[in-house]
This record gives sequence, structure tokens and C-alpha cells, in this order.
Amino acid sequence: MTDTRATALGTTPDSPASRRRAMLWQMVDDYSLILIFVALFVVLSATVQYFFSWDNMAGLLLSVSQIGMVACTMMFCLASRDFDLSVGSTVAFAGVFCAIVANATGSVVVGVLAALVAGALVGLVNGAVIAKLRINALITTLATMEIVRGLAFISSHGQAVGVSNEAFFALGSASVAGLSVPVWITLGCFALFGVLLNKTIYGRNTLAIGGNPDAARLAGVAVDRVRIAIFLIQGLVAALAGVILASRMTSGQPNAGQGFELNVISACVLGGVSLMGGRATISGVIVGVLIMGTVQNAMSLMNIDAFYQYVVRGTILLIAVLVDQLKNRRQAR
Amino acid sequence: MTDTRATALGTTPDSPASRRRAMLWQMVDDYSLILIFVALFVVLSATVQYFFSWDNMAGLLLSVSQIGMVACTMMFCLASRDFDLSVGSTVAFAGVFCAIVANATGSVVVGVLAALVAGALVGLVNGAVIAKLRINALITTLATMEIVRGLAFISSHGQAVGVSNEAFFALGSASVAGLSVPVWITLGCFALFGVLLNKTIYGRNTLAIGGNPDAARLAGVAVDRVRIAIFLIQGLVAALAGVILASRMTSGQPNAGQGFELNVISACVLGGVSLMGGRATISGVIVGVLIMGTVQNAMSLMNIDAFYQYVVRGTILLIAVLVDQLKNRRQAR
Amino acid sequence: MHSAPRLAFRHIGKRFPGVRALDDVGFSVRAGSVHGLLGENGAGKSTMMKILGGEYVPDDGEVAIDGQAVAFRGAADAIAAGVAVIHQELQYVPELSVMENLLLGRLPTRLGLVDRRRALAFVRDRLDALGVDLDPRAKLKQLSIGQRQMVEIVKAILRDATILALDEPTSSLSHRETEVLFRLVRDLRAQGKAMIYISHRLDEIFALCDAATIFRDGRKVADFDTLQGVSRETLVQRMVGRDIGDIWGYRPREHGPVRLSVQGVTSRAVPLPASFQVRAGEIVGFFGLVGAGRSELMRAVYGADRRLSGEVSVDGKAVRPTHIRDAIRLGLVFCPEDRKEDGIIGVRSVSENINISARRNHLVAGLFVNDRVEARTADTYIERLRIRTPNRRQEIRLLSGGNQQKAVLSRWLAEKNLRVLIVDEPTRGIDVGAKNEIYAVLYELAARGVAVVMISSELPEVLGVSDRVIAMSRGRIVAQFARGEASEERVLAAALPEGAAPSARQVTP
Amino acid sequence: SSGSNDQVKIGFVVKQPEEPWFQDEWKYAEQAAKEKGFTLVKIGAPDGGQVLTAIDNLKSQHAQGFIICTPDVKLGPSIVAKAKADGLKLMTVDDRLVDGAGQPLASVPHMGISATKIGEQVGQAIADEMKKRGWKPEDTGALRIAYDQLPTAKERTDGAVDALTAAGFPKANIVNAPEAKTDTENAFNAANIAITQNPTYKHWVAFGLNDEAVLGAVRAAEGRGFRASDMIGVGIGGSQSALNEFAKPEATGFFGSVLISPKRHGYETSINMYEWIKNGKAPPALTLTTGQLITRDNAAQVRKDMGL
Ligand SMILES: Nc1ncnc2c1ncn2[C@@H]1O[C@H](COP(=O)(O)OP(=O)(O)OP(=O)(O)O)[C@@H](O)[C@H]1O
Ligand SMILES: Nc1ncnc2c1ncn2[C@@H]1O[C@H](COP(=O)(O)OP(=O)(O)OP(=O)(O)O)[C@@H](O)[C@H]1O
Ligand SMILES: [Mg+2]
Ligand SMILES: [Mg+2]
Repeated sequence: MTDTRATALGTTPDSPASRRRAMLWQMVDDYSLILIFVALFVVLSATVQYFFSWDNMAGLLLSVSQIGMVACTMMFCLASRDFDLSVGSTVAFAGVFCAIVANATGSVVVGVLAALVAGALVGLVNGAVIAKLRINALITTLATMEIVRGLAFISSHGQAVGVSNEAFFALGSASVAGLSVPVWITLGCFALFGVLLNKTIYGRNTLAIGGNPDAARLAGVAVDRVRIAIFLIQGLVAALAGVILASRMTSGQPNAGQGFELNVISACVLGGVSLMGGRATISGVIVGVLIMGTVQNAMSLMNIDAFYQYVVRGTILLIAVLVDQLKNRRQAR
Repeated sequence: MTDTRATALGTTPDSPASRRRAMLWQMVDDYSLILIFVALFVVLSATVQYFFSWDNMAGLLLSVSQIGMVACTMMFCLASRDFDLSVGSTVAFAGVFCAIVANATGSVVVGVLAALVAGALVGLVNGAVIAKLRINALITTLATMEIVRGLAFISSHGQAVGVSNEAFFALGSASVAGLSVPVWITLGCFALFGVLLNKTIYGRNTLAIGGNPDAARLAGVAVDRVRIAIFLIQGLVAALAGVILASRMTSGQPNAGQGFELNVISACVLGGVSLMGGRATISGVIVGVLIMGTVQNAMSLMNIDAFYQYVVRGTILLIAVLVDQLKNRRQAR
Repeated sequence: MHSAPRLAFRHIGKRFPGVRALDDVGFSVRAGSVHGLLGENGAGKSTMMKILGGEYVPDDGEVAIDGQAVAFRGAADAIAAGVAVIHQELQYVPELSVMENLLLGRLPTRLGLVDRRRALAFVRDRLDALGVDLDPRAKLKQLSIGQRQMVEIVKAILRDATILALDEPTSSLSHRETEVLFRLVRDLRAQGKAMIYISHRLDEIFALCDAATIFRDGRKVADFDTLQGVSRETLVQRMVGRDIGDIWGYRPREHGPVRLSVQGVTSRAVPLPASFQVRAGEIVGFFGLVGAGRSELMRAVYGADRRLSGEVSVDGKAVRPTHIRDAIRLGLVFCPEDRKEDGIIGVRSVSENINISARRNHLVAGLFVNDRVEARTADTYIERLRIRTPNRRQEIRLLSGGNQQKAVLSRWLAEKNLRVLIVDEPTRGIDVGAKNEIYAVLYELAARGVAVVMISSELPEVLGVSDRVIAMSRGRIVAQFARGEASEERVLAAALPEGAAPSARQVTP
Repeated sequence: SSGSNDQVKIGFVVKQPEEPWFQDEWKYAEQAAKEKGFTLVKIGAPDGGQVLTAIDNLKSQHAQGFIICTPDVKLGPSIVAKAKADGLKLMTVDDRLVDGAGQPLASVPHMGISATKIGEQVGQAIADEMKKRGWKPEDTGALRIAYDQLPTAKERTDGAVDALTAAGFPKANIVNAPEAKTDTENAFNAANIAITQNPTYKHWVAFGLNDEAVLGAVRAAEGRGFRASDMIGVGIGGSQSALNEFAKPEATGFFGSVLISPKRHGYETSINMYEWIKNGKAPPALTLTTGQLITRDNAAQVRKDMGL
């Protein structure tokens, strides 16, 4: 509580040298995770064959594209002190639903739109139940996670739904300027949600709600509406991720995206988004997503045994947050 | 000084009738979830064939015995505002490890002890990292979840490890007074941890830490030590659950307990344990566990299609917390 | 000055489970006036303000603005009607900047994006015009409590509300900040705003208010159209229902050997080594301006902050640097100033909050909590300090601010083996009657041989209660005064950073 | 992983890397790699997205071809397209890819046994053993430990049902016991409830997607008093779970398991792929293997014959 007061107040006169030092540390603090990632990246490039190649980079980006998209909206969700476990199911359901509708109507566009609307609807239900009925977000989204997964199975009879229209596959496999469409969409999401978070009322209100919901409410922020919007958009983006995944796989699969939600949340938390709300940066989330993807990618390249991959993944996760934590120790009383 | 008593009590005297009404409501509030469960139970008994039979009750209890045990310690974990995702992996690892050690030493007792020590160790690591290094509990236990699962696979080469010593199987299948040993152990856990939570300094300190860790520390609570103890005991109990599971299945299986952690946490939250810490009751947790088990049991008895089970499970979860929530709405404003 | 009331409360009633917070209460406030609202802790003042702010819906009665009944269904309604309430419990977003907190809910935009430049310029302008010195870009969590409180006040003012309610705004303000606030309030009055001002400091009421209403136990007990000619004693009498003769009630005591010895203590927040001693039976008052470093010094003494160097001992036994439990076991306890962050455990009961530390002394078999003893302890202090709660099982967050403070204080009074008691702003937000009780408790402890350290920002309180006064300034102990030598001028002169011109705050409860 | 570009590098992608079966496949593929001196890259890909990532990853490492057991056969067209785009040779093992219309993709060389076939073998084994024990079908219940969320699992259990009914087992006596997850404990709970629901049967038979499912059913039946003489459980895989049962001093209700040779699947496919890359010798378009029933009596012998 007391740590940084002096700096902000500027009442204790600092020497220019110590000020510069403080600013440097501040920068290291703010970007420590990025530095960790850069270090990791450099080490891997130097030691792992094929790691630093265009093919591999393109593949790496593609592999995190779904997680990356949804991490953007999950960032909002966590920043407002909420939680969403239903995204993995939404990914699956949207893919299946898109395929079914596209097959039935013969139109890919209609299929995609239907899936997006369905995803937004799932999000709307989540948001309405959580904000209006005031039910714990964990339980609510756990429930919708089950329900939506069930819907995915029911509507597909548990089978993958292939799409006959070839146009559909372009979404997932076409490539623009050397990167595939899903990667571009993910980059777009990073940019869009970065601006949303930092530059718009919506983003600032989200942070305010997460930082202190009462204060936000008392200041006249339409707390319920913002929370519902957050979930709605999350549902929409999860559906988009699902559609893209289905397009990449040329079929909608009802058991896709299992464990997706934990990956997304981990990426966010790794990226410094506070589960207690109020704190989030898009750069952190991007790095979080990249670290997760890079570790997995490098392990595959290094041909690490499947069983040992668990151990390595866990250890790296721990080390990354640990190093990131060191700054807080330095700051602590 | 005449008005001291009145001020101290702070209440304007109410009529006896309204007092009685208030007390009744208070009771309904305190036990609303229990009432929901009783209602559910009665309805199911009346409508679902075989539901209310000794065989089925014994089976139901057995089916929730592992979740029940670990829910007790998870209650402490959540009550202190922490979180543990590693329990499922610990269950698997303890089962495998117990089998390996028992086979190697020829002694079941040594095997069980080794597994319990290993579980406690996992918990200790969790606790130490979270309390001392101040790393977010979600990330820490996600990491140990991966690592410990990896260890389970590595030590067993991914294969089920059979135990040759028949004595081992008694733990899981022997039956005392009509109920099997795992059920008795679970009941013992409910009693033990209920007393621990409500009647001991350990439990009260846990709740205080969850309510406000800073204040608890300044009030002389050994916050770090209590948090470490909570995780350590949780590891121990998860290992016990794993050993019992292995005994029931007559082999330690490295892929046991997947998704176990979410089930346990849901049972707790359903039972009114606050994720914000500071609030927990053992009766709530018991009911939470029972509701989860009962719903699953009844759905199977009713031969509900596997795909629809997802939907039903999610819906019931939602309804249960919703009804429980109504009391808060009544109190609000 | 005989305009119709801008704001009127009519027959307001409000119940909570087990508590009747307000019972048929009404009063009215004229435009261009400041209306004082007084009452004991838990009298219902804050509840009334929450009704005004749209947070609570009254069970009975109504609020009227310009004679027109209004029914607020949320904070947004109240804001739209031109009402701004500054709450007793500060409501800010720690991670956001001063600017964003000030404009929360109404940030200016350009092309859909927040126009930071314009917002900053606007806020800077207004802050300058108001004469408030705050950096609009600093995050709230970087500010002192007093500065956060200033942000709250400015936030309300910036809304250009016509009705303004201030619920204990000065409880954490420095002397200078208080003067700024007074000036702001007087300006606003001149602009014709209707204001409600809640404070337990009667001199503030006399200095600012044109009229006043007194609550007791959720009922209105007195209305004053004017405070001209009304005496302090009258107000106190109506508030607490009895006469409080000499508020300090000080009696000289014998002092024993040195109990607490602090030698060259430093911590991250206390860079310069500090030393002092307190004898058994002695009450030492620490005075300083806000930010003088008193709290930080005591946190280091207690072990709440890591001590970097220096020795602390109680009766000659050393207290280890980071071991709070060590300190408590040796009888050294510390009651922190920030009630909400460091004091209460909100979702736990009053009894839990009182017993959390002392319970280790009466465990059964070293593990089991002795509920009977704890209930007795809790009830004792609830009665002794007149903590207004339906029962000891009530969650402490549901108590009024002052009553929470009393419960936290009880936690330390309940320590059996108490040898050194350090209290940081013990009477912040506490009513006159309860202050009197707390002083009595301090004397009683001192008489039993406890060494007492009291940090307070209210000079008269320090002078009235202490056997010895220590002045701090800029993180250093700068002067000591025996009771006889300490006068307002001398202590203040010592506490002020050199150069600053003193204008003593005339605070007597 | 070192080597120049002319060195052969082969990927082996499987859907459930933790499963003993796939571990074994990898083990024997590794053996082939050692013999022939090529590099084997083992990647687990439990869902469609990860399959595509795995293929990209192989391309980055300059592999020339890969063998895959896909998590879903309907991924066929996208896997084929991806392999073509990345210039990788493609073979499938265990599960055969299908096109959008559900027809097998004949263009992709395949080695395996259809899930339905294995299921039928299980059903047949159960029917035979019932006949041997002289059980009346009316008195016997059949536990179908179902996990229909997984297409392969559904095909296997459906195959068993087909074979059983073809052998004269009454369809009405087949009890569906859906498990929530594919581990033993969940199979146990599913079976336990199914037994409760059908108190009239004197004997039980059980089948499921793997040995673990059947093991759970056997344990549940034991808990309800159905001992080895009243229970016939036949699993799939011949995994350690099954061998553990056979190793017990007393026979249990776990009667047998249909063993498929991971050696052929792992070793032969790798050799074929190596030949294809190195010498341009295309593998046979379709190699169908068969499973073999192992029981307490013949397990050791059969495994030895298979070179396990
Ligand atoms: N949400 C609530 N639930 C239950 N009781 C409440 C609630 N809010 C307030 N109370 C009770 O209502 C009474 C009035 O409280 P209020 O906060 O209005 O007092 P106050 O006059 O502002 O006191 P203080 O001077 O200590 O701030 C108190 O007894 C308090 O415990
Ligand atoms: N208004 C301020 N101006 C400058 N520094 C401040 C201010 N407020 C807090 N600080 C910083 O915090 C430290 C002490 O803060 P704190 O306000 O707790 O002191 P204090 O003497 O205990 O005053 P109080 O108890 O009245 O708040 C100071 O040493 C200073 O670095
Ligand atoms: Mg108040
Ligand atoms: Mg202070």
C-alpha cells in the first residue's frame, strides 16, 4: 500500500540520478514479462534447430490463433473480476452449428452468421445470469459450459459435421502476405481489443468495475450493462474462433476445444491480468499467449517425450510467473 | 447511563411475532441449500425407480466418496481465498505411486504411507510457492497439476500398475455396517474437517485469512504457515483419495481423476463456499457434494441420453444456485 | 435567507435484518446552506446519505427535492438529479488515475475514443481553480489516504451537483487539506448549493454549518435552525443523552520502569533511525502532520513492516524484526489506522473480529476454540464500548464505521498479557461519547501498568490524553514534551517542516 | 534432432499420447527408426486444431512424411490438404480417414483394423464364452459401457452389440451405461447404477471402448456380488490393466481382452514410410490387421508370438 506513494507525490525531492534509476526499474517492471519472453525466444532460436524459421513462426502463430482471439475477450472478463469457463464449449458448438447451418442452407455466410449469433447468445445468457441474477460467474459458466457442450453433441449426434462447400475452407487456410487468415484475424483482435481496453470508455469502465465495482456503480457506470457486454462479446469471439477452427479442420467437431478455457485463462494470468480484477494490459496478454505457444512448439521440435512434456510445461509456467514476481518482491515492504 | 443496554443491543425492540418470523427466515436462509437438496431427494425418490433403494444409496455414496474427501480440504483452500487445481493429478499420482511402492517393497502399508507422504509433499510445494513466493494460486496449481500428472505417467510408463498384494484391496471394497470403507472414511472427513473449521483455531484462522489476509496478519495470525498447512493437508487428503481409488480399482492408473478438481470446486461453490474467501460451512459442502452425486446418479437411473446429460447437469447446477440466491435478493436493499 | 428547502427527508424509515437503522426521520436543507448531521456511531447518518445517493431504497417515507418527491432506483438516478454523495468508506478505483477516477462514468470522447488530452486539461484546470494540488496522472493507489479523500471530494464537486452530502470527509485529511476543504465548502455554499455535512468533530460543525440535526438510535432527537448561541455541551448532551463533563478526564499516574524500548529502528519507509522509550503506566502521544511517518515507524516497531535495523524490546526482551506473533506474545500490540484494509475482517462476525488474537490464551487442549469465553469477551466489549450491533454474530462489515473501529480496538483490549499498546488514530470516526470511553480504557490500562503509544493527528487529543508528547516530522522524531511543557503552539511548531507557517487547527471534540 | 537435409525424418502423430496403446506404437516405431537410421518425431494431437499444428510443426522441422492416428476420421480432407500443402507424405494407422460423405479416403495408405471389427470380435468372444458356460441369455444382462462422445468408442461398442445380437443375445438385455469420462472410476459408477436398475439378471457380461471401461464394470459387479463365475468382461487393447487382472491369483470377471499388435502398427508403418521416402516404394494402399483374444490362459503365449 505504501510503496509507491513517494514517487507519485513527488514531495520527497529526488536527485535526477535516482529518478532515472527509478524510471528504469519502472520500465523493467512494466515490461518484465516481455523481457522474459524475449530471452526465452532468443535462447530457443539459438539452441533449437528449425525454431527460428519462417515456417515454424507461421505455424506457431497459427497454433495460438484461437487462444489469442479469445484471450483478448477473456482479458476483459478477468479485468472486470469475472470468469468464463464456457468458451471451450462455445468454440465447439459454434463450429458444429456453423457446419450444420451451412450445409442446410448451402450458404457459408449464413452458417458463419448463425454461429456468431449463437455464440453471442451464449455470452448474453452468461452475462445476464451473472450480472442480473447475481450468480457466481464460476458456477454460471461451468453450467453453460456443460449445457453448450451438450448442445454441440446433440446437434451433431456426437459426430464431426463436414462442410461440403469448399468456400468455407478459405477462412482457415487462405494466406495473405505469408500469414494465414486466422493469424491476421488474431492480430486484428489484439489491436482492436488493445484499443478498446485503453482508449475507450468501455475499456476504462471495465477496469473500473474490476478495480472497485461499488465505486463504479456509485459513479453512475452502468455496471450490469458493461458486464453483460463483456460476456456477449466473449461469446461472439469464441464463436468466431470456433468457426475458424472448423474451417481449418474442414468440419465442425463437437469435442473440440476441451480444456481451451484453462489455456486461455492461463495465458491471461501469465500475462499479468489480475484475477482480482482491475489490472490488465494487452501487451501482457499477447506475451502470455506467445509464451504458452512457444513452449509447446519448442517441445515438439525438441521431440520431448509426451510424458515429460507435462513436467516441462508446468515448470516453465512456474518459472515465468516466478521471474515476473521478483519485481513485486523488490517492491514489497 | 440508563440507555447503555439498549444501545449496546442496538435494536429497537421488535414484536415477538415479527421476531419469530425473522428467525424463521433466518433459518430458511441458513439452510436453504439443504432444503433444496431435501426437496430434490424427495422428488427423485418418488419418481425415479430404484433411486430410493439401499443398493443405490450405497452406490451413490461410494461414487461421491473421493470428491467428498477432497471437498473438505478444498473448502479450507477456498475459504482462505486460495485455489487448487492440482488435486486431480495428485489423486492419480498417489494411486500409481502407492502401487509401485507396494509392489517394490511387498508391503501395502509402506506403499500407502509413501503415497500419502508424496501427496503431502505436493501440497507443501504448492503452499510454499503460493504463500512464500506469492505466486498466484491458480497458476501455481495449474503448473503442479501438469507436473504431477507428468510424474504419474512417467513413473507408470503410462500403464495401469496392478498391485499383487490382495490385502490392498480391502481398503476400497471391505464393507462395515453395510457401507464400504471409502464411504466411512469420507464421513469421517466430513466430521473431522467440520470440527476443524468451526471449533478450532486453525479453522477460524483460515476463515480470517480468507476474509482479509492483511488484517489477519496484523492480528497475529501466522498467515503463511496456515496457508501452507491448508495445501499440505489438501495434498495429503487427495493422496488418500487416490490410494482408495487405486484400491477400489485394484490398480493405480495414471489417467485417473481428470477433471476431478473442477468437480470438487463446483461442489464447494455449490455448497456456498465463497471464492472471495472467508465464508464456508461444512453442511453446505456436504450438500454440494450430494447434489452433484445425486443428479448424476438420477440421470443415469433415468437413462438420460449421454448428450442430454450435459444439458441436464448444467441446468440443475444453475437452478440450485439460483434458488439459493433468492435469499440474497430478498435481503438486498 | 428564508428560501424553501432544496432538499427534504420525510418520515424516512429503513430496516436491516435485526436493525432498525432509521425510524421516521425527517429534516430539510436549504439551498445555500450547510446542514450539519450529528449523532453517535450507528445513529443512522450514513444510512440516510445512502438513501439520498440512491443506494438504498427507504422502507418508509420519501426524499423530496424542491418539494418534489423523488424515487431513486440507483446511484445513476441520484447523479442525474444533481445529487452527489461523498461516502464515509471511500469509493475509488485504485488502479486508475486521478483523472479517470474524477471523470469516472463521464470521460470525454472524440471519435469514440477517450480524449485523454482534453480530459487532463479539464481536470488540471478545475484542480487549479479549486486550489487543490493533485497530479491528475497519478494512480489512486499511489496517493496517501488523505489525498484519496480529496479526490473523492473533488469528484463530487466536478459533477456540478446542486445537492452535496459529505460523510465524515475530514477523517483522514491533513490540516492543510482540511482548510482547502473548508474553503471549497464555503465557496459552494456561496454558489447556492445545498449541503449536508457529517462529522464527529464539533468544532468543524460550528465552523461550517448553518443548521444541524441530531440523530440518536435511528431517530431524530433535535433540529437546530441555527447554531448561533448553541453550546457545545448542548450538542453533546443531545447526541449521547448524557453529560460528558471533562472529555479528557485525565488524572496523573505513577510511571514504572521502561516497558518499551525502541533503538535506532529503520525500515524501507523509515529511512532514518528512530529511538524512543515508554514506561509502564505512561501514555505517550505521537503527533505529526499526515505523512510524518508515525504509522510507518510503529509498523516497523511491531514487525508489520520488515525492520531493517535497530532493536525493539519489551521489558528487556527483544522482539524479532518480522515476527508479529513474537511481539504479541511479549505483550506488544498495534492497532492499525486503516480500518478497512488492515483492521476488520469484513465477512466475519463481530465476535470473531474481537477474539481473533486473544483466543489463543483460552484454547481448550491447545486447539479448540472456547466459545463460551469468547462470547463473554465479545459481549463485554460490545457493552463497554457501546458497539451498536444486533448481536455479536453480525458480520462486522454491516456495522457503521465508528462501531467497526470500536470492535477492532476491542481486539487489542482483550489481550490478556497486554504490556505495550500502540494505537494508530484510535478515535478516527468515533463519536464524542465513545471517545470518552476509549480514553477511559486507555487510562485504565495505563493504571494497570501498560505502556501506551497513541498516534493522533488531533493535537488537542494528543495534549489532553498524553503524559508525554513526541513530535515527528518528515520521518524523524524532532521533539519531546512533558505534559506540563506541551502546548499547541510548541508542539505544532516542532511538527511543522521548517518554514511552513503554522495556523493551528482548533480541534476539541 | 540433428542431421542434414537428406536425412530421413518421419513424424508419428497420435490422438492420445498418454494411452498405453500409442506409447507402444511409438516404442516400436522407435525401434524401426533405430534399425533404419532415420529420425522419428513423436507428436501427440488430441484434437483437430492440434493435428494441424503438428503437421505445420513437422514441416518446419523438414520432415518428409508422417504417419497419423487422427482424433477424428472426418478430419480427412483437411489433413490430406495440409499434408499436400506442406509437401509431406501421409499414411494413416489405426483409424482410417474418411471424406465429407463418410467414405474412406482410398488414396491414403492405411494400416489398421476398423473399430467396428474389433467391437465385433469382442461381442463374438463374449457370446462364445456364454455358450461355453451355458448361461441362458434371458438371465444375462450386457453392460455397454458407452462413451458415445468419441466416435471410435461408439463404433467399437456398436460392433460388440451387433455381434452379440447376431449370436442370439436378446437386444432388450443390453443395458446402456454411459460413462462421464473414460477412466475406470467413471465406468465403475456407470456400471454400478446399471446393475441397480436391473436387479433381475443372474449373470452379467460387459464391454466398452477399452480395458479400463470393462475393468470398472468388473469391479462394480464384484461389489454387487457378481464373482468371476457370473461375469464375463472383455476389453480392448490387451493393456497392462488386462494383464494385471490375469496376473491375479484368482480369476476375476475380467475374462479377456482383444489384443491388437502395436508392433505391427508401429513398426511396419514406419518401415513402410521410410521405404516410401527413401526409395520411392509406395506402401500398400490398405493393410488390415486382426485382433486376437487373450485370456488368462493364453495371454503370455499370444504376446510372445506377437513379439511383445
Ligand atoms: N447493510 C446493512 N445491514 C445491516 N445493518 C446495517 C447495514 N447498514 C447499516 N446497518 C446498521 O444500521 C445502523 C446505522 O448505520 P450507519 O452507518 O447509518 O451509522 P452512522 O450514523 O453513519 O454511524 P458512524 O458515525 O459510525 O458512521 C448501524 O447499527 C448499522 O450497523
Ligand atoms: N501527503 C503526503 N505528502 C508526502 N508524503 C506522504 C504524504 N502522505 C504520505 N506520504 C508518505 O508516506 C509516509 C507516511 O505516511 P502516513 O500518512 O501513514 O504517515 P503518518 O505520520 O502516519 O500520518 P497519518 O497517520 O496521519 O496518516 C511518509 O513518510 C511519506 O513518504
Ligand atoms: Mg457513518
Ligand atoms: Mg498514519
